[in-house]
Amino acid sequence: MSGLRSFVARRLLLGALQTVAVVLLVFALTEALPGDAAVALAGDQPDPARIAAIREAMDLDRPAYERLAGWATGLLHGDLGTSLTSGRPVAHYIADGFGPTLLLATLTLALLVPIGFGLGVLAARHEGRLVDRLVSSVTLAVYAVPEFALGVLLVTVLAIKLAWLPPTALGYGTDLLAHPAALVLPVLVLLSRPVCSLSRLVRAGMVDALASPYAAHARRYGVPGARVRYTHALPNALAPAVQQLARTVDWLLCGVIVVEALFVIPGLGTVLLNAVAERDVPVVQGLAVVFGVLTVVLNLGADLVAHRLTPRAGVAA
Amino acid sequence: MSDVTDSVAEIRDLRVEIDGRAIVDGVRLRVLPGKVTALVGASGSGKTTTGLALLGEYPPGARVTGEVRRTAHGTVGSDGPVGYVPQHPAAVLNPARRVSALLDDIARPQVRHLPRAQRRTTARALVLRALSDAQLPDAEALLRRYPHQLSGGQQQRVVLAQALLLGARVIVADEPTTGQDALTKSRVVEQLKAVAARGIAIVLLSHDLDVVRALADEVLVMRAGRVVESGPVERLWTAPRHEWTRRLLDEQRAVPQGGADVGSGRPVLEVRDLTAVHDRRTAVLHAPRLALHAGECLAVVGRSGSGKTTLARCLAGLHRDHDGEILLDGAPLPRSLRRRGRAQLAAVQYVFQDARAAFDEHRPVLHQVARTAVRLRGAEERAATDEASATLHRLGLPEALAHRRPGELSGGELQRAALARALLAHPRVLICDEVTSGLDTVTRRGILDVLAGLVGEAEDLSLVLITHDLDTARLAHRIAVLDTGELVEQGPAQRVLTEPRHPFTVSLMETTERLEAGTRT
Amino acid sequence: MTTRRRFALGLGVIVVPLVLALLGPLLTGEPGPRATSFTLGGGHWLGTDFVGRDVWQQVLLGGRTVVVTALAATALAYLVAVPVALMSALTRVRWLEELLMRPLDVLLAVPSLLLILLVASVLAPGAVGLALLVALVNVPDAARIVRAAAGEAAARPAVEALRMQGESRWRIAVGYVGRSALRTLAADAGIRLTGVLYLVSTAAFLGVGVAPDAADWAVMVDRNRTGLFVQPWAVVVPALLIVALTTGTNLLFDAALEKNQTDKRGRRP
Amino acid sequence: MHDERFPGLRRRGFLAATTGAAALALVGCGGGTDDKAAGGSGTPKRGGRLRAAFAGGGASETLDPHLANLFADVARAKALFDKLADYGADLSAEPRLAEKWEADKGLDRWQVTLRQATFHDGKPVTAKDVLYSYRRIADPKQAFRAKASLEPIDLDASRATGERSIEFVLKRPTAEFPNILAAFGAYIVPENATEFDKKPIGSGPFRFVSFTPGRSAVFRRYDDHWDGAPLLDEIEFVVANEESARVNALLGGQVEYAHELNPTTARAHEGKGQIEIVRLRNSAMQAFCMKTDRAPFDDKRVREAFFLIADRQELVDGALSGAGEVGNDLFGKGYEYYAADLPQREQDLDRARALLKQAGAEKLKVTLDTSAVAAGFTEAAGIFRDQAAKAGVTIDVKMGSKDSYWSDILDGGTLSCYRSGAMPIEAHISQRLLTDSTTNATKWQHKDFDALYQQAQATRDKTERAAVYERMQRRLYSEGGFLIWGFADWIIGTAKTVKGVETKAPANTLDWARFDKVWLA
Repeated sequence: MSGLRSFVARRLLLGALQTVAVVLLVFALTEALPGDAAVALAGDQPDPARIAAIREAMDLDRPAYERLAGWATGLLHGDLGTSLTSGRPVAHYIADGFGPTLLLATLTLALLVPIGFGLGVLAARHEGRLVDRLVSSVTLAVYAVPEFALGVLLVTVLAIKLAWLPPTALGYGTDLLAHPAALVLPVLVLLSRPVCSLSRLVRAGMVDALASPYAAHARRYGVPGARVRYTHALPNALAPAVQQLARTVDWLLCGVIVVEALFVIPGLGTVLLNAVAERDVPVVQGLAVVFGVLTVVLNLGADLVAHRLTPRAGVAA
Repeated sequence: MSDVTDSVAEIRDLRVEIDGRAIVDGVRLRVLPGKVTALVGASGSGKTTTGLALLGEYPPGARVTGEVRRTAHGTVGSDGPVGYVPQHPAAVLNPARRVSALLDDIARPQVRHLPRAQRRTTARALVLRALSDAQLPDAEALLRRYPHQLSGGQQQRVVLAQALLLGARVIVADEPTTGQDALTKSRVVEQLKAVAARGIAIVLLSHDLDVVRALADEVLVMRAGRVVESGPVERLWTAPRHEWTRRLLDEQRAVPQGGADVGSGRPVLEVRDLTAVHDRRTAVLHAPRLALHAGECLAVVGRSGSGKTTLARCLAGLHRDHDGEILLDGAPLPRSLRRRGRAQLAAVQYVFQDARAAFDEHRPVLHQVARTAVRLRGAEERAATDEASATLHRLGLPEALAHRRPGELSGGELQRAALARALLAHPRVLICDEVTSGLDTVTRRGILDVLAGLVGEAEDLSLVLITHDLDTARLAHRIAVLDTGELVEQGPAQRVLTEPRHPFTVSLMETTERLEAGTRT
Repeated sequence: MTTRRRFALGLGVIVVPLVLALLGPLLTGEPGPRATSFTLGGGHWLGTDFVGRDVWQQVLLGGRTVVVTALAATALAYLVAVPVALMSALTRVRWLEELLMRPLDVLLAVPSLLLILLVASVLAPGAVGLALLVALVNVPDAARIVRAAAGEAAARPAVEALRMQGESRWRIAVGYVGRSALRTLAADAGIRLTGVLYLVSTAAFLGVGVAPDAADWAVMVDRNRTGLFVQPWAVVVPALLIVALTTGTNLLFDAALEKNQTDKRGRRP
Repeated sequence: MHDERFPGLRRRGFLAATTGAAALALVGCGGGTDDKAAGGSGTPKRGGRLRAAFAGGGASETLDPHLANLFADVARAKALFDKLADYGADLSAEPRLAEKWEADKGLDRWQVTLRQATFHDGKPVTAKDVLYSYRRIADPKQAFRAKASLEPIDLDASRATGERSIEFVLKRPTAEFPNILAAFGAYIVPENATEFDKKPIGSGPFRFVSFTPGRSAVFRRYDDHWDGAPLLDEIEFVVANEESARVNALLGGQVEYAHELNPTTARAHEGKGQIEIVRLRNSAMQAFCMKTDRAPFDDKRVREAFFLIADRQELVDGALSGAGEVGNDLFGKGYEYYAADLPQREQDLDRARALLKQAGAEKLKVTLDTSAVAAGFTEAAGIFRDQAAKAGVTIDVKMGSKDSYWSDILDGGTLSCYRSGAMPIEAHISQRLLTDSTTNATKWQHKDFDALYQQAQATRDKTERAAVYERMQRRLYSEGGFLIWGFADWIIGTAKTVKGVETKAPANTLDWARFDKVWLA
């Protein structure tokens, strides 16, 4: 177990370094962007004197490294800084955006896992037969459809033509849970691609696992089929699926901008999009930290689960 | 009691066909409780197919005719459970689940009639009893482990425990001793005997005749899907009727003896104060001094995990993490293969245990063999191919096979090709790491003959044989014995084999002899 | 049999978009005069697009960039990922392996959303920029997958045997390890190409990619979607072509891999 | 890989207008189709809550009226606050909080009298509040948008002459002083107000209830508003940056008013009975901007050739999807002082080629800067590229970053896409076409032209002033830097129950996005 603990410690250290690298990279990229917050704020009235005044008000006339250093010092004290554009704390931005994002991610995940695994196992069980072909083809086709196209299609049919569901979550911004119907379409769109990739992965793993000697052995000794599938074969098909799941969660938390825009859900993706457009560097940086940490933690979690599932594979940092 | 009720399983006129080719044909077999029935034969003789037929399992796409009958607790008609201990027990243990997982599932139906509250504890008790019947101590802790945390022997016993828990009246054991050293083998034999003593019928599939002799009551000799001879083990050994049986037994007995002691003069290869470590920490091998003379054959003997493979890999430059020196003609060899020059590479060659894994599956064997001459001796492509072809032929691999890819060759054929590949370097020292383990008797004999020939014919070729098998060690001029990483004894083969000094060598010798003698208690 | 049928199906699905993409530009003449945007009729049998051009002509012209960009991006991603993966799989030098793989981990930890947003704003938009960006996003993942496959091959005794034979690193890396990873690579390439096509086709959202009014299926889908209710063909036709292209690609790869597998299974005695 | 893409960033509606921001829809211009959405049917009814969807600014949004930057900001500011004047239907300044204004002889001192109005907390609106608001805007340490508009006022010399009367002292004669009072963002806030997001207090028709930046703002009717209480009980502004989301929300009954729709959306739903489409004519001038101070556009023959290259109808049909009118290279079609009798310019490629030849610019190559910053930009660039090709001019379309586009094209490049919201012609000239204009994107710097402007500002008589404006416009028509090819409609969608939406007010005028006269049937 101490091996595992040192592995986790090493990975966390590495994750911290990764996050720092991400922040530096993001800072460099935002500096490389054409225009700054002042120019973005000036918009279609780029009066040079006004831009200069805004720049001074935002402290943008200080050199880049000084601003970065100042921001980093704040971060060490747990202060993510304040927005250039509004002067509000970055932490508020993130906290506000995180709620809807988390809600969507949770709901999607809650449906993704049973559907993805269920379809995968179903297809693997009927490998080569009609059900398998059907599941495989449909998931393949859906996988190829861009989200926005699917979103537009679903809204047009289910919300506008049939009026079964509200087309957007407009105006529910703060209280999405109170309007569950508004969440159906976004979650459907979010589910579409992950379900396909997950079920394909699970199918592949299950096909191998079901054909393995240990599955045959369990069957030989009279263990019922469902039990063989779910308790003996599935754990072996799980490791790649868990990695995929981690990446899906990462994506769900760090950027589902199409869905947010299409259904007017004010999550983190929207915050990021606006911050980049406004060149609101502290907000972008704050999000980079949050996203970086999330990614590191999720990957670590996935690796630990995978390690637990495939104990043979040595722990590799 | 009549014969019919007596047998717990029976096969009649079994014929299994794949794509019109019969892989088992007309096999009859009766399995009696408490008796060990052995199916003997080379690989591909149909042993495993027959054994699996008892389990009601056939290869995919097979056409099956004939009858397979299993009896549950003496009642005719209903099929009784049959246990299976495969050659590689690890393969049937689920790598992602704890040992307890399948055992619990097997026990579950047996406690179904009980009230819910008692089921769990009763099932656990059944599992524990099965484990102790399979001679697995400390069962509670064991149940929480994953298969990869168990030793090979423990894995085998866990699989056996599964069969016992199932209440199997017949257990099919497929090559349970292949690739094991003498001590392990004898333990497996004891174990199976104990199982048989419980009144369970055992069907032993093996090409290891020592083990068959030690265990079996009845023996069926198979060849190309047919049973060529059957009968009680004693009769078969003393008076084999079929020519094939005789050949099998002869291969087993005739062990070529190495030539006279040639170890004199300056050693070709010398090891000084070698300490090898794994993971930069754990020392796994310590060899203060070991020398190999020109034309000499040295056998390094030890059980699995004794460090003999590490020693070989150090010599070959495949294991870098070691201290001490390895001298070739008095000059130190670089530790890493990368640092060794062409001449040094050519001088020390290594043949791998798993020949299939050591070949590139995408290219023809001949081409791969020839590369050695091209790379290490700068030979022309053309000349190299000719030489490779000749060498392969000399080692008994026909031209036609040489042009195929590794996937289309058998294990024995590939091992010959691997030897040829190493020989094309014109090495001074050839290290053979367990090259015969995992091969059936006939094939193994062939390889050993090739090795014996090498020792004889090439004056300046020295051989290092890494083996757990004293049979193979008999080929050598000198024997070094390794136990848990320590070099415990070395000396002329004759002397070590006849009057071993170290207690470990003694016990190794004794078990081997006991197995060979087929002593039965 | 079913494999062959799937092959045929894949071929059938992919052939329409592929032929249109590759031969389309040869089949069309000079652009005619513009009509009002999003109208049907008037000699435009698929109607007009968002700036009043003939949709059919745009469809004929618009495949090449999508296909070429997607292929180039996939190739580019592997061009970087494969050498890095092979080197790190074969090197015994720990720090070199770290040096090769860690930067990719960092890239992996940058949320791709952020990366795309920022790089899209920094890079001049254009097919080259798009291919580069899409390749960049794909490199870490591709490298990891190839690394895993190559690592497995590199751990086999065959590599040591090749070393014993004095083979050059190059030959071991490419001739053996690379070759062994090929199957995984092919399987990955099928999925990746779908992903890349998807990325390329949705990159129009970002304003990266080809010029905003370029004849390009992906751009067409995005730019014409405002007219979905008035003139659906301008969206539906290119969208279907893209879906057909990706689905067909995957069916083909699936079938090819399956064939490969059965071949192998059949050969083993 | 998961994919994260987002619908283009063409979501934020910057007020296309620069400072002034209101435009008069030309009375009588625009088809009769507009009228049916107007408040005609039925008697106004009180009550109800209207939800209006706008593109917004995300979490950085604020209710500080002086920071208003986006259409959504202005709509909210307009509901909570009042200006002294605002642009009426004829684009002249219409009194709001100011009851009347009067200039002295020299046109550089103006007396303004406030009407009796109260803030939401019941305090009266006084001269002090006005001076505080204007001084806050003009604060040199801040960068409020309206600062440039208020520049002519000498705020240090201006003073309150009574509770509700102010004397404004100007730095120079300004005949169009009321335009300043109507300037974009020149809202009156209570004296010493600095914090607007918690509980802002204004004198507008609605009072604050709640505000979540980037999501929604809820305001309630202010019964004591000087212009009469609104008919609605409550108004909620919600933010949806994607046009399709606004349309869908409207169709799905989630909002009753959707601001800024695409022409194609309008065409899809116009007359279908599900929703009402309101087109605000002449709202956004569409142009190409030529830099007159550098090659090739420093030659007025080249500029004229470009005027003649443009097929304006094709641009309107293609880039605006037909939702607009062709332009005649002059700003402010239909506004006060517009030179309407100049002949409509048509495409004339032969003459254009001849002019280019004269100018020695035959195989001309120009880079056209564009960006997805405004609807129709990239489309217009592509269409114009094709048109220019017919006259032998090669145009290379260059996509720029949308976030810094306006700043990039102010001084850089030679040819760019340009647009402007409605504003008085005088404001257009003073901000863009004078030597010291802050956003002179065509680099139109001519002393004689500046002098004409000064003359107009010093002319008290309206007819005489109009004559001066016409002279200026003639000059611009023949050799100016703006190729103004069209005026886009501003499109709004409403639910069928929404009545009283003004259909003739171009975007940025008083009656645009004005909800105090709107009611729900």
